[in-house]
Amino acid sequence: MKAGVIVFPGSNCDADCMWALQDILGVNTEYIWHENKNIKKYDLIVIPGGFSYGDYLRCGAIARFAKVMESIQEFSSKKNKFILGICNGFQILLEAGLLPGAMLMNKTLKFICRYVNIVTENNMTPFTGKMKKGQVLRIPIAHNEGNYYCDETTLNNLIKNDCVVFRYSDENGSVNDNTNPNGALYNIAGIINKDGNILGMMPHPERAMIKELGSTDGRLIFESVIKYIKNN
Amino acid sequence: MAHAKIIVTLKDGVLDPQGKTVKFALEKMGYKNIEDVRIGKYIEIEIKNNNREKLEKEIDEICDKLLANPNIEKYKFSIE
Amino acid sequence: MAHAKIIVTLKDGVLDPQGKTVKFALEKMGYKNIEDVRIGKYIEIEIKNNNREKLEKEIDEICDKLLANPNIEKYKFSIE
Amino acid sequence: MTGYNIKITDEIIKEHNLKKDEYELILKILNRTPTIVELGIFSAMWSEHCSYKHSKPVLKKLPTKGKYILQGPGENAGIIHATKNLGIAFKIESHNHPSAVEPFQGAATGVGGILRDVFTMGARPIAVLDSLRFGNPESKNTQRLLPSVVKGIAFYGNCVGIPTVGGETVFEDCYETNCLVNVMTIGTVEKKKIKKGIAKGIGNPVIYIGAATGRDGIHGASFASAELTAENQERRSSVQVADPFMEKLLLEATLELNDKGLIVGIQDMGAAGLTSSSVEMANRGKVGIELNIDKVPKRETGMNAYEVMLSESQERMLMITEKGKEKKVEKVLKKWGLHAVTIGKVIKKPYIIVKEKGKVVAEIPVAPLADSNHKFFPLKRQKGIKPKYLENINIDYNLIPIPNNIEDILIKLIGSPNIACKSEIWQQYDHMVRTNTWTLPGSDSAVIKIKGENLLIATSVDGNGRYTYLDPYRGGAIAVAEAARNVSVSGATPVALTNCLNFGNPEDPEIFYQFEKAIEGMADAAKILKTPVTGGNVSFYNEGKDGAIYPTPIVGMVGFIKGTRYVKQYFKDSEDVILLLGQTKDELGASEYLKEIHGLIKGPVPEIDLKLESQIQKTIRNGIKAGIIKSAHDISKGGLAVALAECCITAKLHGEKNIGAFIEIQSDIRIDSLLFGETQSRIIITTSKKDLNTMKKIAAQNKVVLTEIGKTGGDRLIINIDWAAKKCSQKINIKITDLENIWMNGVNKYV
Ligand SMILES: Nc1ncnc2c1ncn2[C@@H]1O[C@H](COP(=O)(O)OP(=O)(O)O)[C@@H](O)[C@H]1O
Ligand SMILES: [Mg+2]
Repeated sequence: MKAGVIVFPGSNCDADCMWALQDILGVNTEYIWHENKNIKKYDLIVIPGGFSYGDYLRCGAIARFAKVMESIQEFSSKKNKFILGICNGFQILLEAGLLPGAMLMNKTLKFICRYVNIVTENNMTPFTGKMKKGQVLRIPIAHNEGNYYCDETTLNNLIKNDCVVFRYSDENGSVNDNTNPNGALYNIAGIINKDGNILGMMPHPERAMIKELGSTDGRLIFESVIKYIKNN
Repeated sequence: MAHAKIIVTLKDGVLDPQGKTVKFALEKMGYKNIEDVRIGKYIEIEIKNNNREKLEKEIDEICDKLLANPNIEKYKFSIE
Repeated sequence: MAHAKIIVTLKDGVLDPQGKTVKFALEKMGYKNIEDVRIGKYIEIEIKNNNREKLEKEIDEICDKLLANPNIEKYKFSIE
Repeated sequence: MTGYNIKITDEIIKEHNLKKDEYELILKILNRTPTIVELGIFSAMWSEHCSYKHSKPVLKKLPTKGKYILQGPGENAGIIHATKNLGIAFKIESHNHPSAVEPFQGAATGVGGILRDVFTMGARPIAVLDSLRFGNPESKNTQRLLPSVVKGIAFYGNCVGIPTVGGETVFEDCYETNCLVNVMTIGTVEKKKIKKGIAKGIGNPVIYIGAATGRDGIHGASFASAELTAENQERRSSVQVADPFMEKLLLEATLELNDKGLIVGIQDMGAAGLTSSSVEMANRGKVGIELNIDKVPKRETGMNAYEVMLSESQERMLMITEKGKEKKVEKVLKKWGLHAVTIGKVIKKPYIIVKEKGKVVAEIPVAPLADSNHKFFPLKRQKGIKPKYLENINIDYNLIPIPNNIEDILIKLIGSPNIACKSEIWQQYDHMVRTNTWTLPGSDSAVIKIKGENLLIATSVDGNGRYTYLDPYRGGAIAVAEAARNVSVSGATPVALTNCLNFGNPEDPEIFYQFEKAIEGMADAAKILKTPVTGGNVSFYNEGKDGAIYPTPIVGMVGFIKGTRYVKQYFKDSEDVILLLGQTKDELGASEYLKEIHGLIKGPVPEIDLKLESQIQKTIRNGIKAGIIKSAHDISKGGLAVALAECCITAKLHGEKNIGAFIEIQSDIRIDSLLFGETQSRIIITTSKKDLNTMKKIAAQNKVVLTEIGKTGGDRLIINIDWAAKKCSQKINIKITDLENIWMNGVNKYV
């Protein structure tokens, strides 16, 4: 399999995603420059975190017009092609309409960088196959605008279609206002599209790859999708 | 040369964490009569264009595509 | 009930990284006729007050103290 | 030569912060009246900020040589040998005055400036640390400054994607109107790719990259060298606004230019912008530079040469490439959405020549502008006078009653501003990006992995203004010792330091005394601890409405760990042995205890025996290397009791379980000295029982005292004191969750 990590001007978790995939998990991975439209050869594309275009105007608003995003639409409609948007990557997916909803500023109005717990709501996706339903992962967040918002109909659809994959929880998996770091609707930390091949999440799995960094739970997400790709 | 003045605001019903915090701050400062605060963006574009109608269309497009996120925001503009 | 509509913009000469980046983005999207983009804030305050004069003073004070950063920003407002 | 028909009057000379004798030097150098542009250039280059005219003679006392030093002071950042191929570049800088005026932008641009100092060397920044000083956290001014400074640092560092991995935050009334914002950056560089700020190769083009020039911060350098009074707050020109996205592009473009071998010399346009970057590069290369103002990208209309030369617009770099390679440079920049503009060339005549609309508006020999050894350079040779206040500065112990409520005191101290948790600050900083932060903020030093190398680095910034105020020499020495100690307790060997010297007005002989003595203390400590100085920054004129700040030298220390043996400050497991390395003396002076409990700012500052310090640090490193130490925390603010409490309650922020402790100590010194005194060179460590004897041996080999004082476990901190002299005992017995709550809320609520 082959993975790609998109680099926008202002991406800054690109090297971390490369490290996670290539150095830690041994996946053949390349950087994809934002002007590159030729992305057919990849099986998995990661849109990394950071501040594409400084996050000026709105997070992800400008990046979605990059050339590479024109091919992303088509890419995502192909069978067995997967997209993982992390943090700014998630915001870009929302702006591009590949996932529903939008991000508001954290309810604290502050950037928050710390470990959080997220509970796996749906373990039947290609990205969560190695987890159990209800399994709690410890993965850090680092964002200013991670307060997920969508209208009621959209939320109901997300829930009905099992598209809410991760929710902010405590270490036992219980979800409430106290376990919500940023005010996200329904404690949403990550959602997937109906086809199950585009996952957007605010927490950074690439930062939870070795025990020295505090957790190895991030591996499960990468390993799940890698395994899925290899088996299909 | 034309000037477009654009106001982008959150749609009604969308929570405005910034507005809420400003309201709270104002109350703490002693302004007890504040009912609501909403925060949006104000954008000024200087643009070369002679055809007024085309210009309106263009600004509308720019707002729709880039300046506002239709999921959460609405906009209005005037051109001078 | 009164509505104050406040526009906060950067003072002339102050760098506007956001505006600059949006201009760059618009050019890349094919809008070649954009001369300048400046981004500011738009704030709406709903406030209880009957005395118009007092209200003006109050809003002015709020802008000066909280909403605008006098080091780099200026503001104007209207009340409805 | 045009002068915009501006006559150089006494008034104008004064406005440029030039003294009369300095103006006379200008006349001697030029042999004529300067133009206004020239006057501006002299004013900027000879400002304290650029010239170090007051500090240079004193700074010579600092040791700068050692086996690790690859690049000492004089460049934009120092560099040390890390591995065969890799160097570590690092530097600290202040942005105090801009932050006091406009906290968000001031702090943000401070981060930007120090990042550029590091990547200008060809290094990729890998970590940022911040050292902050504010007034009382409850004061209105602190509430205005603190949250915005933190947001500004976060805004910039997070966006560029460099983790802010550590720092310190201290509150003292003297910083009320003159806060301190010092920021340090560390970067890695392949030794063969190191670049310098030097102009070389006659005829080579001088290229401008980055943001266009506006009227921001004109006179910034001379402004930073003037005291902050209400009056001159008005004088400031428009504030510099930070553009971290531009910085990120500039960073990537610069490193790519370097990888492609397109850089002959490069320097960021920091204080005094285009003036200092061109003059300093020319001076290092013993050449001249000719600049064409018309070519400089400008953001505002009608800007003249004077404004362009003195603007301090951010996110700009000046570089020299080889003639003929301009197109290649342009291509790299274009990829990043930037432009390269040739604005001048390197010339043989060692002059800075500025042309505007075909006319020469400035022509000045470079050496007297930038070379402090030049006979016309306005170096100040001063002597300090011992300040009056130091004559009567020590406490009379007899006036301080021996307390009998030690538990209340501990609770008060653990929640006091200088000791309470700062997580609400550092959690606004992305401290994890780049996935190398092995020890997060909240331990004595940050430990950072250097990927691809068998190397960890540990780093900490430290300084104690109160100590330095009460005893400038010891304060300086302890700043170095503590920074080194914080690095050692992680398992790293401290190898070099950078310093940021924040003082009041140096023209005041009493302030100058503080400066001289503090440097002497730092110099002695740096020599004995073998941590030479690779560079730094001097920030004078830190005076608010109530006079000068405490003299506040800040030390940024970098240390190495070969391999992967490192520890954190909090207790790891239950049933471990708790040991005290070093010995407590009867020292109460200068402590947080005196300030918080008795409202006293009094000496004497704790003694520092640098030889002993060195032995203690060696002992802890040897123990960690041997793999038998499970946690190590130095004793600093708040003394032994506070340090023990911190060992119990800081695990949780690192994702581990907090663990209580049971301590029993017999002593005959005052109980408050014992528990809250700040005797130096002490470390709390834990080992498992089976390793106790090995640890004792290591301590004995290094001839330092090691005392078993208790064991870990439970959910309470229990300290029993058996006070032999008075035949009585006292007890602390408190739930660690209670301690944790108080500690968590002391400062975080203000951020
Ligand atoms: N402004 C800040 N930025 C980042 N980290 C900070 C800041 N202030 C405090 N910290 C973190 O809090 C912890 C405690 O700081 P401090 O009490 O100064 O430690 P020490 O006494 O060991 O020097 C350190 O790990 C430090 O990195
Ligand atoms: Mg310490």
